[in-house]
Amino acid sequence: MSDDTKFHHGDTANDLAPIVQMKDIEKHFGNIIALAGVSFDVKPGECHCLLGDNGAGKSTFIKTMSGVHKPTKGEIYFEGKPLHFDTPRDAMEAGIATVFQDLAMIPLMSVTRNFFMGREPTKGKSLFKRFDVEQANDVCMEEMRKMGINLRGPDQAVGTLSGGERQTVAIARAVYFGAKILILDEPTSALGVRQTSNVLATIDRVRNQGIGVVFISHNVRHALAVGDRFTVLNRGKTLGTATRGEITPEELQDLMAGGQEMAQLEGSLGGTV
Amino acid sequence: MSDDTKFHHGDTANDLAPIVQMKDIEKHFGNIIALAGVSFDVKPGECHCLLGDNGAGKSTFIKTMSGVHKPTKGEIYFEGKPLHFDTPRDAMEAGIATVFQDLAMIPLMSVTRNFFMGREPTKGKSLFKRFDVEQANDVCMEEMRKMGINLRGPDQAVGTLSGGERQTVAIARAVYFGAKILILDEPTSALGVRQTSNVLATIDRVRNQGIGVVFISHNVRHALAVGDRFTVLNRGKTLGTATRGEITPEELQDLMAGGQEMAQLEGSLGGTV
Amino acid sequence: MSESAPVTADERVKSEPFLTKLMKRPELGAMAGVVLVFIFFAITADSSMFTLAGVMNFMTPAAQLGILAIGAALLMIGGEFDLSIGSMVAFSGLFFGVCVVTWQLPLIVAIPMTFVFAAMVGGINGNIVIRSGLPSFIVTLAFLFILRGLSLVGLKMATGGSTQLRGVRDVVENDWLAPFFSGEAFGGLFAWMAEVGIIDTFKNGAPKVPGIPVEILWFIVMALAATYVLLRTPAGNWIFASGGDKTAASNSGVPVNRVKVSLFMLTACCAALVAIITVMDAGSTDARRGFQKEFEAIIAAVIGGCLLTGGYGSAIGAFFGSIIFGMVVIGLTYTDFDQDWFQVFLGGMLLIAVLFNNAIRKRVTGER
Amino acid sequence: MSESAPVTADERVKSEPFLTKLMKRPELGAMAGVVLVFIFFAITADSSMFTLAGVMNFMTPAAQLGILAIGAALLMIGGEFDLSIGSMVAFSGLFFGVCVVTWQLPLIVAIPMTFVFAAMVGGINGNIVIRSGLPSFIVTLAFLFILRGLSLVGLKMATGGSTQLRGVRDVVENDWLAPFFSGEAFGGLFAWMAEVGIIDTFKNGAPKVPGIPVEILWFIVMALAATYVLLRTPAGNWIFASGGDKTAASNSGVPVNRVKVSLFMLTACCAALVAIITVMDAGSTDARRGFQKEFEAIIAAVIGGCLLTGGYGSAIGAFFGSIIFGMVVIGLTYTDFDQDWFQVFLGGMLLIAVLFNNAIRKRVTGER
Amino acid sequence: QEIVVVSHGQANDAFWNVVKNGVEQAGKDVGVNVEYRAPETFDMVAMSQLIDAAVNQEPDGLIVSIPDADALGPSIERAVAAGIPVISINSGAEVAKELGALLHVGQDEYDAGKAAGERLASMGGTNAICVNHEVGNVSLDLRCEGFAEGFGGKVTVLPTSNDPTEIESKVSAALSSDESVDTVMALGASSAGEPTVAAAKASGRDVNVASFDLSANFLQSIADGDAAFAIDQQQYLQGYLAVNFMGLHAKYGLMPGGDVPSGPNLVTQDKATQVIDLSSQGIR
Ligand SMILES: Nc1ncnc2c1ncn2[C@@H]1O[C@H](COP(=O)(O)OP(=O)(O)OP(=O)(O)O)[C@@H](O)[C@H]1O
Ligand SMILES: Nc1ncnc2c1ncn2[C@@H]1O[C@H](COP(=O)(O)OP(=O)(O)OP(=O)(O)O)[C@@H](O)[C@H]1O
Ligand SMILES: [Mg+2]
Ligand SMILES: [Mg+2]
Repeated sequence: MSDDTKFHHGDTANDLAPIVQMKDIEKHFGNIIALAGVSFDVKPGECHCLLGDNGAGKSTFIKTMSGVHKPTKGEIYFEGKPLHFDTPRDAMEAGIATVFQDLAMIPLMSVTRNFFMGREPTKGKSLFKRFDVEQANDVCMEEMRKMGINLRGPDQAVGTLSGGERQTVAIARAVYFGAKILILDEPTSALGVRQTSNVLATIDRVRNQGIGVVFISHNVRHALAVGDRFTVLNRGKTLGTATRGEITPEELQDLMAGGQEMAQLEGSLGGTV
Repeated sequence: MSDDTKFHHGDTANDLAPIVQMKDIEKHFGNIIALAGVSFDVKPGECHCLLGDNGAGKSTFIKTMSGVHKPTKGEIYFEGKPLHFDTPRDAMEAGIATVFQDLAMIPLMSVTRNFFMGREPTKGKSLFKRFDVEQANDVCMEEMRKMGINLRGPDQAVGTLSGGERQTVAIARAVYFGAKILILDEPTSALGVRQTSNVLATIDRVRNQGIGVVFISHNVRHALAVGDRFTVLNRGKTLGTATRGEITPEELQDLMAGGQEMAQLEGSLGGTV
Repeated sequence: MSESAPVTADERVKSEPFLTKLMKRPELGAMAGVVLVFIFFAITADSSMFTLAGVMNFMTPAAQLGILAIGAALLMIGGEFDLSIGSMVAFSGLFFGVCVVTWQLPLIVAIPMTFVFAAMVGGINGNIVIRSGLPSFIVTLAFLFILRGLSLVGLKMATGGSTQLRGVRDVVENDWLAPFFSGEAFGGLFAWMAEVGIIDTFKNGAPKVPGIPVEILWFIVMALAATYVLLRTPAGNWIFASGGDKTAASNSGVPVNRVKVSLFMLTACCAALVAIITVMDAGSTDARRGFQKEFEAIIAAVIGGCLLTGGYGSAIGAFFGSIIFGMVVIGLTYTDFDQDWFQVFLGGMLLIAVLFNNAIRKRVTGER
Repeated sequence: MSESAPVTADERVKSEPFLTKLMKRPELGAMAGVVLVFIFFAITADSSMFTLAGVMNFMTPAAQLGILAIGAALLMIGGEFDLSIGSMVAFSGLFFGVCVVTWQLPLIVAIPMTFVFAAMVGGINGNIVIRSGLPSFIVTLAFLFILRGLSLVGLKMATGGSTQLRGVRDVVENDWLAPFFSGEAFGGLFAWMAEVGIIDTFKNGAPKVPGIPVEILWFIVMALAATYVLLRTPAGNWIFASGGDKTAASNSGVPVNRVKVSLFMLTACCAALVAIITVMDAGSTDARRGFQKEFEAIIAAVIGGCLLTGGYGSAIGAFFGSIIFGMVVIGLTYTDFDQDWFQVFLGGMLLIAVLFNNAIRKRVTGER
Repeated sequence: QEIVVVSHGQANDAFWNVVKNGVEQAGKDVGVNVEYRAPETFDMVAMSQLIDAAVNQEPDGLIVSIPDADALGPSIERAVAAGIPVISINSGAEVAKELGALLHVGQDEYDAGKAAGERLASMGGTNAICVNHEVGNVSLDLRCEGFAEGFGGKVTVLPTSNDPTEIESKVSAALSSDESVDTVMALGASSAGEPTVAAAKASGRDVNVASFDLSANFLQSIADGDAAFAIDQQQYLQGYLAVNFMGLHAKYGLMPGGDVPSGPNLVTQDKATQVIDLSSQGIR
């Protein structure tokens, strides 16, 4: 857990003020300390990768950012002002969209209903204001197609989708509603190669629109392909932040493994897993 | 969906009789055709990779193999004899252990209880035969450590584990109980680099013990690292089977994407995703 | 960014007959049960059961139950229970009775007061459930006892010792709002129809059916409204989501707590509506009103396809479920069965109706 | 393959006081409620409530309820409901009564027959639930009605028209098995204790408490056995798994259907045990035995921490839940409250007990 | 001929079972077809709907109990308007004529309670418990009220469920928490009366126990001297006579000139043994 020289704190790729800044976040679950003081920020138009071993606290950390957990200690600044999100809805209304690792989908509900859950498009006025199902269906099918999935129909229950199809719904939803910050917790884990490359391309596109992206992944190659900055967590603490180009894949991979040695295969894994 | 010349059917890496042979399996869900005739076999001591796009039917296929789904049509031969598994328990007792994509874990139950669910070790005799909790705890912690996860305690509820920790429990369990065939449905999707390399090493190890492994992955590199044969599914049909060494990563990746073009990134994804 | 692929028909979808599509809707599953029960009684029951009067007769209790069941169904879809609705019927009936009899308030004041009062109690229920995180089963169970007890105490105070409060009919009779909550609607129409002989009359010439009991109209309106809300409004989506998975819904931005508390208030208001209707119809209220209605309402909702675990069901299902229940309970009295066997038949019919439902649905949709 | 890393203490775990560890167990959550209720009655109730006689007095109904509640709790943990247990008490009571009175069978035959019979009915229940895939709520509800109705019909047939079958006491009095299922245990011990003055006596010298009612012993034994099964046997693991997630459990190799059917049979046997005990104690059985007991049993299980959705709970929790319920129901008669307020207090006490439970648990375990 | 009986008591209630037995016997004796109906619980709204259902079938006679004249009145009036002869039984003597019933056969619950209260007071009782196993059932409430009126001394209502064990425990509790209680009145013999006797016996005190209605075991207790008496409404008569009258009315247009009181009849120690058998057959 040495402070690798290639790592340096605070120096960022651009000089814009961060949208969200998290300072010394701690989070305890009963007697378990999941986060022991993590600082982190996201700037507009950058993709900030959050990396780390299993159980390092990545998901817990982004959940405090999106209003699911209240931090035990630490401060959150949103566009410079201290802020606490009481519910995920607050965070969402502030412009933060998240793909959670568990996807936050309701298996019994249809794809469209899941896609628009909490933010249904309406038509008609006052008492006749109603859920615009046709438009919702169209939008949903179209967004899924953009990600490389041709759904059979917008009314298929999410519970009967394949793992990757389901994950794509969650990603498409977050991208569609992501206003200022898009948080993606291992978005590509269940995706096929084509869908993965679409997601990476999508990250690139939204970043260029000035949205800040937080990208969690275990895949070094994916992280390096789209990331501008890389923060590595280890056992609830941050190991530091590196900027793109400053660090080689092998170094990053070592850091992500928490400094521990990896098993060697006779097969040709060729450096990075 | 062309029959690539590098692909050829029936020619396998070794000449042993297959443990499980599936012929022309079809599976319909109501009006949805998930599998439209897939043939597949696994031999002792080989790692047979099942690849394919999202929604291709991989999970559905291995679920028919492990007794979760009954095939709508088609035959299953186990060690040469036609066989139908009525429940997953039957398949398990025949020696098939599976890591399902959704992991098949009970969030409210502890790690140990999940680990041994359905196959609890006992001590004592007749009426005093009881669940040997101490031994179970020890085994469970030890197996998890072998995979690179140090659990805080064996009585933590699985629902409070991180995504990767949870997946590791499922893998460790299947490896521990896998007798003749080990089926792994995207086992490494949520794993860190260290855990991933451990799992790949584990696959290698059990293969060398003569166990047949079915490995589903979207990661071409992982598949090539451990796979002996590669079967690609596309839209419920098989595109054919290739043997290791006969096919390049790029060809395999193209097949997995269902022949469709992939998005290009300015970033350095370097060939394979 | 890949261009969106062309929209092509999927070769992996078999074409599906219209009937199958229909039966897949939870709303319509319960219809098979209604048909079965109808056929059963068409064969076994006295022919008077399916005369106009007979239909009104079994639809009245079905409607009263149904108003509760629709509320209960929405709440169940939203993932919670309310066991206090039966007691709530007694309690808001008492409140309403006291308003009109003791305080002599006109209906235009008494009825809104009763609804506000019921909604408040429902809100308390809901808030305790949300704040404490306890299962709603146990919280509303406590209110089952508390409200039932308070009804008894209140009745005794209001009447000076009796458990029956009487005289409601006399005071509301001439109120202009009364026809909306009691008696029969379209009385003129029915009288005319009787005159010209379209409908049956008693020996004395009065029409056998003086009109459509208002509760039936309320019942239908509520079923339609609830279905509309569930299927065609954002609120409906939130209800399904809250019941399906609280955490996932809340993480996706659904205001789960607000949805749940509103549903508790709605359910209580349904109970108040039934209380107002029955108190005005009966002209009295007593400490046992609504006894076990919570139970029957949940039964009707479950027959209609609601899952106890939440997140799935429909208001139309509860509508048909109530009709099944009402038809069986009243229908058995039109048959020649000995009353001793009543419960056996009731249970048997319910079981057969739901099994039949289920079997038909599975067969039609090809589920395993 | 990496060598297993050395086992080191995890720096990310705070040390945890013993009390916290204790309170985290669902078994013990309900204890706080018992303590609270105890304190409440220690202050408000007549002192005779906590004499030996008083304790036996409220423990007897608590034990009868508890035997049902433990069965219901296991079934709920396994993810199903049985609403027919109350009716099952009446029905197996009738069966048992007919065995001993009409057929004059000795207990050694009659009791096993009753259990087998109950298990069969439970098995039917379970099989319908499993085969049809319908919610157990609705299936066992049908059986609630059916069994209740059959009890009435059966009683009238057995007695020639009455709803009460009597004369059980006379025929079983001298059976050697009777002391295991009726009356009080340890009579000799208590008589001796009375003699030497350890316990109170009546004026005539007989001990006020002639012994420990057998149902209390059964209750304790069953709570221990059920806890042992749940926590220390494979079957227990299967029960938790079946209730936690049916599909996941079955995919992991748990014989879910077998587990569930067995639980239905067990629950029915619990009802049969209560039936045998109460019929022998009362010497008679009637058509209303066990009325609403299914409801109370579920209440007790939920107070004791069982989740209605299954997969979580404990037998010891149901044990304490039954005691809370029994203590509140009986205890209120020892107080000076106007008995009209009975239900209000009952509901209020239940609510406070569970809220208190919950608050204590959260505070101790530091949950948010 | 078709006669329908609609009462507020369920078929599995011991009291109403006897009424129903009377109804059936009369049906056989007079040669008419009778049907007995009752709501699932004490529920006036449901009962009025059952009366409506009966009216729809236009029977040759309707027999009803009237525990709540307000709630049932319109339905009964509708029956009368439809030309169906109506006889009321059990409760509602005071309103029967007004609603258009031809006749009332029964014993007013309040009066029966009053008679019991007077009797127990005369046995020296000063402090009594009234065990109510169905709070809110108006006819049981009336029994308690009448009892309080006739008894004169202190009367506490003890609400319980239907469960014998709970009743026994509660009566025990009530006895031990107030040493001055000397009288216990149960409102139903089989469900409440028998456990009350057991509790009184276990208390070791001298407590007068009485109960409404009969059950074989309770009668045995009276015979053994453990209980004082039971109040017999002779409800078999309510069912039997009403159907009989109605049958004769339907056949020959006959109808007695006035109400028929079916009780009360106190069953005390001397008479108890004679009726045990009848009671265990559901006739008394
Ligand atoms: N509710 C909870 N109660 C107790 N411990 C928890 C809870 N949630 C998370 N933890 C623990 O906190 C640690 C961090 O979990 P987290 O999910 O944040 O890891 P992660 O970095 O996302 O890992 P992965 O890459 O495997 O998803 C884990 O060790 C986990 O066991
Ligand atoms: N129970 C079901 N009902 C209806 N459709 C289903 C059901 N289960 C799966 N499907 C459909 O069958 C197809 C194959 O699903 P499957 O889960 O086998 O895909 P997969 O190859 O495992 O994909 P992934 O890589 O995303 O996990 C999907 O399109 C899915 O929508
Ligand atoms: Mg994570
Ligand atoms: Mg899959």
